[in-house]
Amino acid sequence: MMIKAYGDTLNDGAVQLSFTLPVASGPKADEAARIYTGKLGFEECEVVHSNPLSDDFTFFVVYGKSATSLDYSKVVVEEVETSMDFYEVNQFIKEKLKRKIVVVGACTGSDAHTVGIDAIMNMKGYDQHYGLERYPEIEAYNLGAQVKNEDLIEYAKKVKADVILISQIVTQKEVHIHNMTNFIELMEAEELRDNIVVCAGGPRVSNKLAMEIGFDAGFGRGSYPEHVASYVVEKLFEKQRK
Amino acid sequence: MMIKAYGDTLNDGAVQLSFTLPVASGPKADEAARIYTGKLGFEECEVVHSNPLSDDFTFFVVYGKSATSLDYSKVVVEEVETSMDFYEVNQFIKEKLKRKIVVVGACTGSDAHTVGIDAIMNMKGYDQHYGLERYPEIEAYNLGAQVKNEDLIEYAKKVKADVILISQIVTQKEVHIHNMTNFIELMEAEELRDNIVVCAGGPRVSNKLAMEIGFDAGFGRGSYPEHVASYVVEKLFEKQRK
Amino acid sequence: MESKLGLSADTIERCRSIAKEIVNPVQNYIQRHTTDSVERATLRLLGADLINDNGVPVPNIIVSQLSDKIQYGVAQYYINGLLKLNCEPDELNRKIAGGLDLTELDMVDKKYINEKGQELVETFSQRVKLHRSFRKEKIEKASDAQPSPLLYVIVATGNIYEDVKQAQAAAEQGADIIAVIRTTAQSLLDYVPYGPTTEGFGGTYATQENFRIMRKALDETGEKTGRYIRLVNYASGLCMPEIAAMGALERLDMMLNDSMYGILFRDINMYRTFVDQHFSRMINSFADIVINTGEDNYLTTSDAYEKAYTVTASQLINESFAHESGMPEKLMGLGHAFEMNPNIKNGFLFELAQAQMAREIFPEAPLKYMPPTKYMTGDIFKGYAMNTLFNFIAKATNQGILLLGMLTEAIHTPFMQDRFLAIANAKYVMNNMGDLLSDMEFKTDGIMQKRAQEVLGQTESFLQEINEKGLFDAVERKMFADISRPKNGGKGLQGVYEKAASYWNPIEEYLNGELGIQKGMM
Amino acid sequence: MESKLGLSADTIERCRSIAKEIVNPVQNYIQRHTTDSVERATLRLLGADLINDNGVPVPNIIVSQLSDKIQYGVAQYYINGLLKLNCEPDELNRKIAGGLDLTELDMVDKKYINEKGQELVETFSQRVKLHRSFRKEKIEKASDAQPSPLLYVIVATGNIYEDVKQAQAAAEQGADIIAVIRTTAQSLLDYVPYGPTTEGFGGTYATQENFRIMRKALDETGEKTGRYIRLVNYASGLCMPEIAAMGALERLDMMLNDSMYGILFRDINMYRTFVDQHFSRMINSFADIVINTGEDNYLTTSDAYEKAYTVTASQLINESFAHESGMPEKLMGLGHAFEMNPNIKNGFLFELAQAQMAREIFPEAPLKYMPPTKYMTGDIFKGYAMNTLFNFIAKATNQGILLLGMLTEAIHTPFMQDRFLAIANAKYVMNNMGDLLSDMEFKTDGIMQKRAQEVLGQTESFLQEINEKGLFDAVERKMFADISRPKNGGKGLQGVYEKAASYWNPIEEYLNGELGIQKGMM
Ligand code: B12
Ligand code: B12
Ligand SMILES: Cc1ncc(COP(=O)(O)O)c(C=O)c1O
Ligand SMILES: Cc1ncc(COP(=O)(O)O)c(C=O)c1O
Repeated sequence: MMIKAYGDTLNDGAVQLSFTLPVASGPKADEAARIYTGKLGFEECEVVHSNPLSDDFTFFVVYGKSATSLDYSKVVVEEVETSMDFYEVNQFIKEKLKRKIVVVGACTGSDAHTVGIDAIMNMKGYDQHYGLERYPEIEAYNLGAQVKNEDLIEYAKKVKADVILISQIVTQKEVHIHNMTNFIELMEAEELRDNIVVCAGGPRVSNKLAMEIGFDAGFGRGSYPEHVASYVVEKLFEKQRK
Repeated sequence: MMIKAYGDTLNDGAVQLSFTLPVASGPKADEAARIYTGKLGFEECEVVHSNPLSDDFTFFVVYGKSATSLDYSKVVVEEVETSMDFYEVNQFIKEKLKRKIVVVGACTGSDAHTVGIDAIMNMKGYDQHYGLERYPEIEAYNLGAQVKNEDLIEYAKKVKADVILISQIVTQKEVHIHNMTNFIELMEAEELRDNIVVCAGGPRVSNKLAMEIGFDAGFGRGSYPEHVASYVVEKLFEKQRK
Repeated sequence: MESKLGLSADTIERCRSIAKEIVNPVQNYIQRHTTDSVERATLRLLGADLINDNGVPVPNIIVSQLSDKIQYGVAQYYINGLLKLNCEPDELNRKIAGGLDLTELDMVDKKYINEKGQELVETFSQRVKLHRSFRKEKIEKASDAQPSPLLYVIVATGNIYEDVKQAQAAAEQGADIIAVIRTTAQSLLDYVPYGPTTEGFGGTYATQENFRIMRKALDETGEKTGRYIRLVNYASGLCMPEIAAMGALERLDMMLNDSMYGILFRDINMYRTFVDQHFSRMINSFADIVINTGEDNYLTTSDAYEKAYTVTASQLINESFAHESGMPEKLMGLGHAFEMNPNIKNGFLFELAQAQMAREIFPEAPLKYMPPTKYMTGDIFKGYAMNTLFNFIAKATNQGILLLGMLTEAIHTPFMQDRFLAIANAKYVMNNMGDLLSDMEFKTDGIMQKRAQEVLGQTESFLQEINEKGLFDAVERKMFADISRPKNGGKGLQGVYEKAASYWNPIEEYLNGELGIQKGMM
Repeated sequence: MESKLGLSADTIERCRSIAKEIVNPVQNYIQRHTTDSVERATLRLLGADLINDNGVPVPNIIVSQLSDKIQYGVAQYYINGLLKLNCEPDELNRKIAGGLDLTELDMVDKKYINEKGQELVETFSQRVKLHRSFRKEKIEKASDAQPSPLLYVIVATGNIYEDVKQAQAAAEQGADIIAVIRTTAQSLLDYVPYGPTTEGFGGTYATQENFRIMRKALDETGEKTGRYIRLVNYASGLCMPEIAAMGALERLDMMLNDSMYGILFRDINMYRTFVDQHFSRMINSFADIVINTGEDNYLTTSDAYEKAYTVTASQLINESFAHESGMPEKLMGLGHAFEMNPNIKNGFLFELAQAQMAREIFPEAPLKYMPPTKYMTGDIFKGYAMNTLFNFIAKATNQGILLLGMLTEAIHTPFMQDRFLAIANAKYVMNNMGDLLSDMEFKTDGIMQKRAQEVLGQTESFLQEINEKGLFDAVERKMFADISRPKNGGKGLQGVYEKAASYWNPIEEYLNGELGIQKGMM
């Protein structure tokens, strides 16, 4: 099934864009914005608004139509399975894993954002979803933010973690990728990677990205504790059976 | 001088997009939006927001970076010359054309938007800029809206117009282009095209578009009466000297 | 209820009675006249429909056949056809479309025509009453899910099938009302196009089939979401009564229907419009259809701050005309708009005062509040902020019908996501500041109180001036929207007829009775 | 001025005096201690600067050389160096960077050190006084062009030269205040980086050279636009006094400087932070630099509706600490924020009540009002609408410093156009509804009045509880922002020293005198 963007007629390909060009405002700048949008591959480009930002920069709002289409049937997402709720997860651990599991989480590196990892781990939970600390079958340790990868791994060894959860919120200059990669390298160096389920999360962390870096799974915006919980218990069960 | 869009670092190529795809909301739709934006030629595409519009449609906000660049020095706009103000125009007519000039204007076809042509022609003017009716050296006739091209030309002949001004506001299904083309064809059929200066205006009418269709000039959003006035008197003067 | 704005109840009362005085002589004219469109509407309500091979609708064919007899009312000739050919409307319609000339049939006795007329009126009346009770029930059931103001969005793709997708999506997102905008210039067509249509400019043709398609689609989404989705179309134009008739038959819920819009903004002849609006409003009244008046148009054409009083004056005139058509206040969706220049210092205060004033003068009317359009630009972000303040005022002053502003107003007819963003904005704002006004008071003699009082004063003088000149002359003399319309100019005058003494119209009679309309002197 | 919210002046007075009681014992501790950073700041104000080949700043080198002598105050050793080597600071700095060890120099007579100290203090004082009068003059001249609230935006590219472009553009668009956000985790560095920098994450290093570069750029744009553009940076962190010192020397106009932010949100040791904040605020007070406190952080970490009182309590504590540093109210940019969940019914009313309450409790302080951040999402349009209501409240309640919300808050540090859109939004709203609040009154015992009274009541109980436990214990016991910080935990405790009886610090002495700070018992 081929799809295009939709404004008000199927396959019209209508897209709204806005951007700044490093040129002084005026008719020439407007024309440049139109041509630029054309070069981006759009047709019928209309510069509907332009505004100087300074003597050297101009902001544009443009609408254009693109002939580009995409075969939707070929799009694959490896969705993280997130089937169980709080009760089911605990039930699953009791029945299938038959022992409490240990989860260690932290927001690592220089990243100081605790709210995300707290949303997943804290007792009180987030948006009416209990955090992992409240799960009777989970022993959860939340180390907070700005935790060094080394310290996190050290701690995980100490408490014999089954699962490590990492939160990465700041992404400027791809700092999250560096940080996550470094973590996986350390885990491998310590030969822990295969024994521990590792997940990453954060608003710009997709499952895809996390897996590419070497995590078992990644959790983006809108994740709830039971999402990661149900994923990790299934994963642990799978490992156990091997 | 090669330019790219600018977010916060020169040549980062950062662009904001929003669009709708005809697919149900969910991780697969998000991934499709990301791939689609990639196909549009963007890199580092981030789907920062998605929202279902109905069971079959989803809205996205995406940021991406494009490597596309544009040679700004090669951008040409034929800017309409708009050098004189109210007083200068009248002076110019008195001194150079040496007779009052006759201007007829209308919003043509099924288009019922009078505000634009009124802004240019009405006595009281627009945004503190006097309209053509107030120019002592101009005899201005504003026929209002929904005027047929035939009727407009008839009227222009009757009052011996030097200039015809056309306003086109509605552009859906390119109705303005049809309308403007039809006008030029009629003018040519009547062999009037060379004798009369014809200008078009409207928020989606650029000088470029108008000239392509066969007008002398086009005036877009933000035009003022003196813009078109100073253009036409110069043009008339040029013709007169030939 | 005490006026928060310190408006004088006496002044309001005086304004209202001047408006009535203005309307009286016009009403007198209206009652003595009929029009092509009134007759075609009557035919449609009796069962006339279909087009011929040239696309001419049967009601138009009949009216042109009877051109010299229109003064007697065309209904009797149509009914005579049914009797003479002993058939039902469907068959007669086909015959007329095929070439049958009604004037060639001998007339049966008036008694039989009368009888058959009553039967057809009964069919019409039953159908509309069923619609009324259906709608009432649905609305009552959904009343909690659809608090005031109702959220109103437009669809305008030009293609009824695309419109359906867009409308259903909007309804699911939370729109309560869907208006299918008409193709540009349909108001100037002296007939109603036929069948489903897929090609319009800036809107979709109003046809009975399109009404049906959209009605069905919205009923579906209504069921799905547990709400009742209102459907709106445009009556205004040369076919005002006919489109009202179609709306009544297909259960539309609102109709754009202004007593003067066609005159001022579409250059339709004033006599034609006055007569047409009256009959179309009688139909709307009977069908429980909320009208939407077009005061917003004054403000897109003239300056909204300077000419605020023209809106209030027009609302009072519209109200007065509507009363004459037997319309209760709850059906009067009187229009006004948030159209002041966004750069005016304290513009928000003036808009708030204006909206609150409308609310106080028309406490029972479900005011239709229109968004910023004229000062919207390609800066969609700025536009979104303006719409935020607009939604704020709508909720603060408890408007009934909130026509949502589109961030792309200055660019194109709405894309699907534009409507979504508009609805999201309105919901956010209205939930967030819902109880603000009941938690605040207007300062005595403050900026807002003074402004409202000033506008009300201007309204009174303006109405007085109109009354002195008479409405016909006032329109001719540019008193509305700076536009002059000569009495005998504009489109459609040739379609106006003085009724003969024996003029007969069973629909009109029935509606007059049902609506308790007093006939004045003839 | 009467309270629009019906707040009791007695309750406010009681809260204020509890805050003072809370601060007293801490202040006592502060006066008996110095820190690495206080000493380094002192050195900088006397002329120490530069880095060695390993990038270690001269002030840090000196402090580590003198580690066992810090209790006596390091200033004397630096001055001794100047005297012994008979050179000016520049030269001494180079020598220290080159390896000179100050501890190896014999000490000259204290009398000469004192004298030279007075000379250097005089140089510092002259420089800062020049800045003060320059700024004062520019601000007075531009006062009409820069009405309240001042518009505050951030730049955060990580590269000082890109920051300059962005800052100048913003200033031309109408921003009054530019904050250069610091690179992430700079607050945890126990030294201040040196020179111009082009590589930061989520912000740009605070260095003295970067301060100079931006100061110059903003002065240029200020000249061009006939306004005075304020420059802001962040003092908070392990180098709080040093950065304040750099700000005083380079004519920054505002400094992020909270009495507890570092403790709670950066896990810096509490003793360290309390001592540091005091000295840094003395510098700010003398340099006429407005501080920005960080109450907004409570609301991004905890729920803004539930924990509103923690903001008010923290403001009172910040105020009390600031008074101890000789700071006049007009320099107290106390923080608060619009951070409630946008889905709360009547959230707007609660935010309005909260903002108005802050205004009434601190009538002279130029309150710093922070925009929605936590509930901002990738829906930039929704975000823009939220910012519209935020700007509305800021103007309605006459906030002093308006930190503008960015529509891309949830996505990236601001792009150039994001700032433009934010400024345009603020200007539109503030012009459009400017006089609203003076035109309305809060309903007695309405939602807003009750809410404000409730929050004030909670604030009093909360302060009482803190006072009972003592501030040190209260922090340890999670009373702020649900975060527990052990007294001896966190970063930087090793850099805190009890002053010897003979402790000598010519800058501190001078500032105590200038600011009229009373020394309590030691
Ligand atoms: C609150 C906040 C802060 C607070 C943090 C308080 C705290 N205790 O956490 C304070 C004020 C301290 C702060 C500081 C800074 N911040 Co900040 N901050 C935010 C803000 C406003 C909200 C973040 C938040 O709490 N979201 C709510 C939570 C629930 O969502 P979440 O984190 O996405 O988590 C969810 C999912 O992602 C997922 N998830 C997250 N982690 C994990 C982990 C696992 C294992 C799983 C399964 C799931 C998961 O589940 C959660 C629930 O659904 C955002 C802007 C925004 N609106 O997003 C900026 C933002 C994240 N901050 C930003 C920046 C730059 C900073 C600073 C670096 C600025 C500076 N230079 O000083 C500093 C320094 C911080 C540092 N060293 O890291 C930028 C990041 C830009 C970028 N993309 O790189 C943002 C986007 C703002 C901006 N536009 O500039 N910030
Ligand atoms: C006011 C208005 C109306 C009023 C018109 C009242 C009147 N007396 O003119 C009413 C309510 C009647 C109306 C009706 C319709 N409108 Co209308 N309307 C607008 C609105 C809100 C403002 C237009 C305006 O007055 N702008 C102010 C003037 C000063 O600007 P301007 O026209 O651009 O003129 C300037 C320049 O363009 C230039 N210029 C213009 N003409 C000329 C000529 C010359 C010679 C020169 C030199 C310069 C020049 O100079 C002017 C001054 O700078 C716009 C939305 C918007 N904000 O732009 C929609 C808009 C133009 N309308 C639209 C539509 C679709 C309609 C309808 C067709 C809807 C319908 N189906 O019923 C109808 C029918 C109209 C018809 N048959 O043409 C669409 C057009 C979409 C498109 N791109 O095709 C718009 C964009 C709204 C939308 N988003 O859907 N409309
Ligand atoms: C009352 C009324 N009728 C009709 C219309 C538009 O219909 P048309 O463009 O078909 O005349 C409007 C538009 O604003 C209106 O206000
Ligand atoms: C008072 C205060 N200081 C400092 C900061 C941030 O600085 P850093 O991230 O470098 O600690 C903030 C941020 O919110 C703050 O409120």
